Amino acid sequence: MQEIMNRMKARAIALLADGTVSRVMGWEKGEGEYDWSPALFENAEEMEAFVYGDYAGANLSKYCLKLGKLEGKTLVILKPCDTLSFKQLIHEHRLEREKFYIIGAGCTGMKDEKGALLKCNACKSKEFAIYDEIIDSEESRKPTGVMDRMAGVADLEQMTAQERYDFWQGELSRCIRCNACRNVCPACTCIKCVFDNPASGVQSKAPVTSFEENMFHIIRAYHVAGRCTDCGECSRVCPQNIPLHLLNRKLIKDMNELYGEYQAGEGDEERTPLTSYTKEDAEPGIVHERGRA
Amino acid sequence: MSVNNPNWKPKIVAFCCNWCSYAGADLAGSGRMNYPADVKIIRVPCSCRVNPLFILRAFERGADGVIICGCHPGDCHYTSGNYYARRRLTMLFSLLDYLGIERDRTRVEWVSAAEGAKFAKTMNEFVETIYSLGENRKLSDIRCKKS
Amino acid sequence: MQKIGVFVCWCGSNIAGTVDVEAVAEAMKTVPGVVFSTHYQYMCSAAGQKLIADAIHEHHLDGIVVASCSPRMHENTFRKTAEAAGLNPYMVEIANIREQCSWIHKDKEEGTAKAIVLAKAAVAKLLHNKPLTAGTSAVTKRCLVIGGGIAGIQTALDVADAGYEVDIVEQRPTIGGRMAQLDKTFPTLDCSACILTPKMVEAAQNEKINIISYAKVEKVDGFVGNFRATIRKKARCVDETKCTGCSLYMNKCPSKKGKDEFNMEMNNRPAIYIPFAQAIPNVAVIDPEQCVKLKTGKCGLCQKVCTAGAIDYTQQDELMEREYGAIVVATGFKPIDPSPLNEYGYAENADVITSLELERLMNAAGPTKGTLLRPSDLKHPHEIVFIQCVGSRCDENTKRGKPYCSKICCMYTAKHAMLIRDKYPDTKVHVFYIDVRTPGKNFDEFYRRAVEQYGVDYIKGMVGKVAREGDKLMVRGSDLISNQQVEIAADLVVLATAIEPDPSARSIGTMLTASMDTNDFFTEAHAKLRPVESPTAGIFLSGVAQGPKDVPETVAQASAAAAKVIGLLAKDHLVTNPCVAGSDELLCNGCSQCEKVCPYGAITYVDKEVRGPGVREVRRVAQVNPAVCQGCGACTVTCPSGAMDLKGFTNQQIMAEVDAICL
Amino acid sequence: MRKFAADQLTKIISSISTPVYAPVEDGSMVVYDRYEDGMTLRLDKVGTDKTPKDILFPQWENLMHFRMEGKTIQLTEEERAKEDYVIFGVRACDIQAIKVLDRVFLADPIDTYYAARREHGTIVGLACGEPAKSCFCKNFGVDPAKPDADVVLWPAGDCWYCEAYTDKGRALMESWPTEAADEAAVETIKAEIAVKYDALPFAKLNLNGFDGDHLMEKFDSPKWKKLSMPCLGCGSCTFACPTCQCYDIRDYDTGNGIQRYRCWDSCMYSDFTLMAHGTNRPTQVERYRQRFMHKLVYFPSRNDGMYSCVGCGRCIEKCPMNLNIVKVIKALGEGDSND
Amino acid sequence: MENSVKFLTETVLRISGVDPRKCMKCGKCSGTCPNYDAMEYHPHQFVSMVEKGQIEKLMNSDSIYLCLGCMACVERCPRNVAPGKLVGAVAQLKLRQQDMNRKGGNDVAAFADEIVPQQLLMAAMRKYRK
Repeated sequence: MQEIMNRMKARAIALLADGTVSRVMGWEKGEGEYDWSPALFENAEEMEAFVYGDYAGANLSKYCLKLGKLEGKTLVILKPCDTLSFKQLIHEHRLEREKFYIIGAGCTGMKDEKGALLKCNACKSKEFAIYDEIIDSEESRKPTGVMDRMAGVADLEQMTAQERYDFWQGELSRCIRCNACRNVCPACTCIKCVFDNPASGVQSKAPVTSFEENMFHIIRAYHVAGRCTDCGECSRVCPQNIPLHLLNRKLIKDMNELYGEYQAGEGDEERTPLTSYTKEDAEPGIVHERGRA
Repeated sequence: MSVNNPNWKPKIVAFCCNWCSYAGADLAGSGRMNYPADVKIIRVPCSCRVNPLFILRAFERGADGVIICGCHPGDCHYTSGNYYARRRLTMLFSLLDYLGIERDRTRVEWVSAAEGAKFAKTMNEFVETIYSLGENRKLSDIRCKKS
Repeated sequence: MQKIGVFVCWCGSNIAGTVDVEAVAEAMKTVPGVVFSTHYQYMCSAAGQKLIADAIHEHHLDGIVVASCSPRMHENTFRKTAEAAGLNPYMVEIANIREQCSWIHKDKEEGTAKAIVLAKAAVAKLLHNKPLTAGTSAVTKRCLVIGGGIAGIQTALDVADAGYEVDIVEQRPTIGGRMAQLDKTFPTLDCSACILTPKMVEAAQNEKINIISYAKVEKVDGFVGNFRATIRKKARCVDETKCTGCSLYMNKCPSKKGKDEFNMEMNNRPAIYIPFAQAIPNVAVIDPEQCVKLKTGKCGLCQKVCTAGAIDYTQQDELMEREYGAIVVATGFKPIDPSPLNEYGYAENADVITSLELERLMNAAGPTKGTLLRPSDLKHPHEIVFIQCVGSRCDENTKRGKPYCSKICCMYTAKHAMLIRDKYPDTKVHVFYIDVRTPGKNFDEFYRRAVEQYGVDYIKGMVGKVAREGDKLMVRGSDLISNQQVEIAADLVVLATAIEPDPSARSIGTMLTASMDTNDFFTEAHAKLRPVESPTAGIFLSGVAQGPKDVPETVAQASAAAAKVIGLLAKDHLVTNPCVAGSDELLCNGCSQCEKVCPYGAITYVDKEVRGPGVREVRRVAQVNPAVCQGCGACTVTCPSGAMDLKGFTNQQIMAEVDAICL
Repeated sequence: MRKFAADQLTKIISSISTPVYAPVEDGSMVVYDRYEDGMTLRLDKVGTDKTPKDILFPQWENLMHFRMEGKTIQLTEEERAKEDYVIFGVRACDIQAIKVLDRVFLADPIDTYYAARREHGTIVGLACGEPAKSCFCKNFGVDPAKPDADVVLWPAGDCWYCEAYTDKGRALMESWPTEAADEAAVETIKAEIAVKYDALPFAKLNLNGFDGDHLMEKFDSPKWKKLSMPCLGCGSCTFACPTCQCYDIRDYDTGNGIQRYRCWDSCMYSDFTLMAHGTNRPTQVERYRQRFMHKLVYFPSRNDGMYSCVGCGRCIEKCPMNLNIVKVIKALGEGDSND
Repeated sequence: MENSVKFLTETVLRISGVDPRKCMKCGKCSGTCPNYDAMEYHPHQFVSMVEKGQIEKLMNSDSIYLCLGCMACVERCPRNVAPGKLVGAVAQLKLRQQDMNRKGGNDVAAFADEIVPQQLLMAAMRKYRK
């Protein structure tokens, strides 16, 4: 990774120097060993602080929404899974491709203080969905994190409805509505979220009742359904350790099973499973029939 | 499934598309086909107009069951509305079920303008199901309960 | 707070029998917003309507709720009442307390309670109603017909006959389409050219009809009544205004390798050619792929012989922009290529031909001048096998062809068999069939004639293999009726290949946002009741573009489409339904999700500068064309930010109803 | 000074007749919740995931209710807290945070909802035996070895030393089975704690210049832009913070009336203090600056130098993008005093 | 039970994975069959007889051994019905009922080499076990 970082740094400095890009979106170190933060660098001098490596877990795609409004091109470092988020934003016309220079960054699985990131335990792909150039290594092309991505969902599906209810009430009751999951989510890009909009009829700022706890997460999962790339940032950032990815993965699993394999951000099709249909689709009753046999 | 209050009557919201199911409900009425008064119908232009927010809103406000009726797949007045509705509602129902909320509180039924009898039968069945499930406690907002 | 009036109708005893209308009217008086509430025997009667009008004036009502029968019955009545009394007609809501209450309940207490809830829900909704005004848009009184086959020609003639201008855009150098290639037509055995060419001439001579041949529609935007199309007229390298169609160049042109498309590529043609003698326009065209002059710069022989001076090698494609009020899709069909179905050996054996190729072989203007000769050795075939349903009626998972029945093959095969038996009585004709489908006037009689009068051998079964043995084609198939396998040594095998939409259809469908089925046939607005309209307003369907059909059906549909077009063009203005979607530009993300689910292509995106506190940026936002939107609401649910809402059925209105019902 | 054996602890807590709120396990988190038998007490956890603020100033609380009956409206005010309770095991930094909250809510006009809760609560403080490496309370004048509480506990392995400092505290301790203890032993513990805290990574953080005199200099610093760049605008830091006290008042339409409640707000949110004309902190740069300027400059300049950061280190733990007040202090201040 | 029409039919359908209702009775399979004349029941008859539940008739006919297993009918069937698989399934059912000490899947490997197509091998095994 050190070698990847050095090449990346050299390349970024060169691109800044020749005017191809006006700034570089990457990471810098924090106070300790693990607490890296996303950072913006505008010249070679600032680039001294640039780092890339095991603690560059944050998905920089969402920052691109703001960066895309700036003058000139931005160089952004994207890991394979991050490129899916970026590409999905292109699909949704939220980003203009020509405003970015993308370095696809080889990734050997990201970590934090507690070890490998949850999203990296079930790594989706080492392929870059979109890039201008790739800086990786043989090591980074090898598969990492081979856990079954849907195992957690399948476990919950096996439970009785009451068990699932108890599980989710236990988890969601911890929610403090800090909005970290929403604000970090590259699919949650609404100019104004329905939960912040008094006219939406569902505005709320605190999980006052269990209904509001549920509501926020149901609507959030539903709103990103078909657009969520399963980047796992929601669970990573939750200060209350709520396994939010299990909601998104459930919808992904369902859509894959009912409407065919689909990975948001992959390929060139802008339609998502929820903005397309076939005449032979399953009836909603399939949900009611499950487990009844 | 116990119903604590013997006087409890369920509240059931039926979203009906204007072109098929609402007309089907009218036909049930013209044919004097009985179904319980617990069912109240809201007219929408198409089943694809039914936002999951409306369904959640109904539960929030204490509805015990929500049923969405639309044209049969392929018969949509707007050609494709019910196809989108079918996917959206399947996903919503699945998510609610995943959260442990009784899946039988929600239902989708395709009822054409000619199927008055089917409309009445569907409503009778649905009301019966809701009676057996009892009051909706898992997905209502306690603040909305009339004290 | 608005001032709302509630009017409870007895409907004689229909409502009053099971609903205590007085109690309902009384209860509604306590509802916030309601300033007047009453009941009357028949609200829809003149006296009832007067009661409403008077109350509107007297109490200065902003909106009214009529608790009565289904809105499907009298919503319009009460809207007109309200409008006449000076209210906006969309400030009226109906509580359906008859069909959905009094008629289905027996218990009066129960019925009354429910009626109150329904009326409260209507009031709750009405409190969020906004006055709506139906918009109008002007209609451009010109029609575009895409495709110049019999469907397009017929539509154009009918529309022109009503006095409207029509442009026919045809991709080939001449109009006429598939029908021009046919020899005879079933079941009357009319000569196809004899009945088609007069229509072509009529179209050419009609001053309201403008034929734009050798052209394609490149772009269409706009909406019903106001389409704008960009048409690319390909360079013919021949000046249409000068060419006399003399054909003097024919023998001079050194290039002879062009495939004669009109004759199903069974013979060659020069680089400069007129597709067939009766072509309209009867103007030559130079095939740029074959022309020596265009490829090498040296030649120019045709220019030398052209006395009219019509040849112009420098001609460029021409782009023209035209405005239309209506567009008719008449893009027609082509037979599928049967090569992948290798058991028939179409690719290997020249004597395995398609039915359309047979049409050309039997036609006097065809490659054999109308004598039936088989392609390999130009000998007269004595034993001919016809195979039905080639590539039709296949399971989609087999990739062996189309899932649908191509509809016309049974009849034209009977026609071919009959014509061959009639002209060459020494020829044996066998037809392998699965079913013989003859639902049409005089169709079954025609088929029976082929069997009974002309002795065509119909074998119920399918062919498993066609293999060449010497100069024969060994056809092995099953005869299900006699339960045996048969083998026939044939001289010629004719495949009734499935027909599929013309390859241009898909891109045209996308351009028009007209929906298509999985087979690329255009879908109709309603399968039974609106069969010649696309769900996209202002787009009409004519001919096989919508689904397989024969000539009379095509002509019938073409005229039906014309009637619809005339109905549209006859209007000076279109009144639009005000209950349409609208996007709140300040909330819109421009994510294009709504556009994906809109069945009408009513949504477009524009870049707009947004200014607000601390914000000044250009955003991509959705705009709904109210003239195109039909108000289904699919977009409103897809929109994650809630920017898209549906007038008349807004989120707030529906949620207010939900609230009222659940309390 | 009194003491009791370590195994007496849960018995003592259970014996308290009023509700006791204590740090307990909730899944993988440690939060202040009403203690009941069977719960896992986590007095060892420094920097609990949620703070005692949850008890005194809960995330949401009802203020009043408007009830609609036909066309009449009836107003009912929510009752103030009237039940005594104990918050058990509160660290020095969190107690300092309560003092910050007091400055806000008990100053005129007094917040009667908060005041009632404050009045009915007895706080049992807990000296910090083992600091976390994100702790930096001493920089803000907090002594982790001597929480300013009604009762204070010192951990000493096999026993707990305890001392009541107020009447409330003495009343609470009255029934505890304690025995007299040696003051000197506690002094030793305090000294050990002091040594540990002086060795922490952020112990030498320099707060010079964070005062009213340097307000504009800090406010106008060009560094805010870069510092705030990674900020998501979520509320993790504010909700984990023991001193953040901003709230919003909202109405919930119950269908038959309005439930008016207040809930925590966050200055990181784009709709924080949103007004009809919009907001005067239009981008995250201003919002981010506001939070730290408030804690380090505005608050002390109005409150006799009292910072509204207590150095608990929770924002360091919770920020998804690893931003925190230490980075701000280092960037805008003079860094570590020994630099 | 073991020989009920329902059991036999369901077993054949399960083994073969074929849905005979998809058949449009075009006779393509029988037109294709290279060993048609030798067979008492022809491929298309297998489809309709299985649909009608006449499994026993088929089991007792030599036709099940005469199928070459060339799968031409499966390849050519326009409706994706796969009559050849039905023949195979009936034959397999017959073998099961005879309770012969059939060779298991593991034994097949011994017969297989790279030249002999799998289908032929299976068909041959079926035939010579008669």
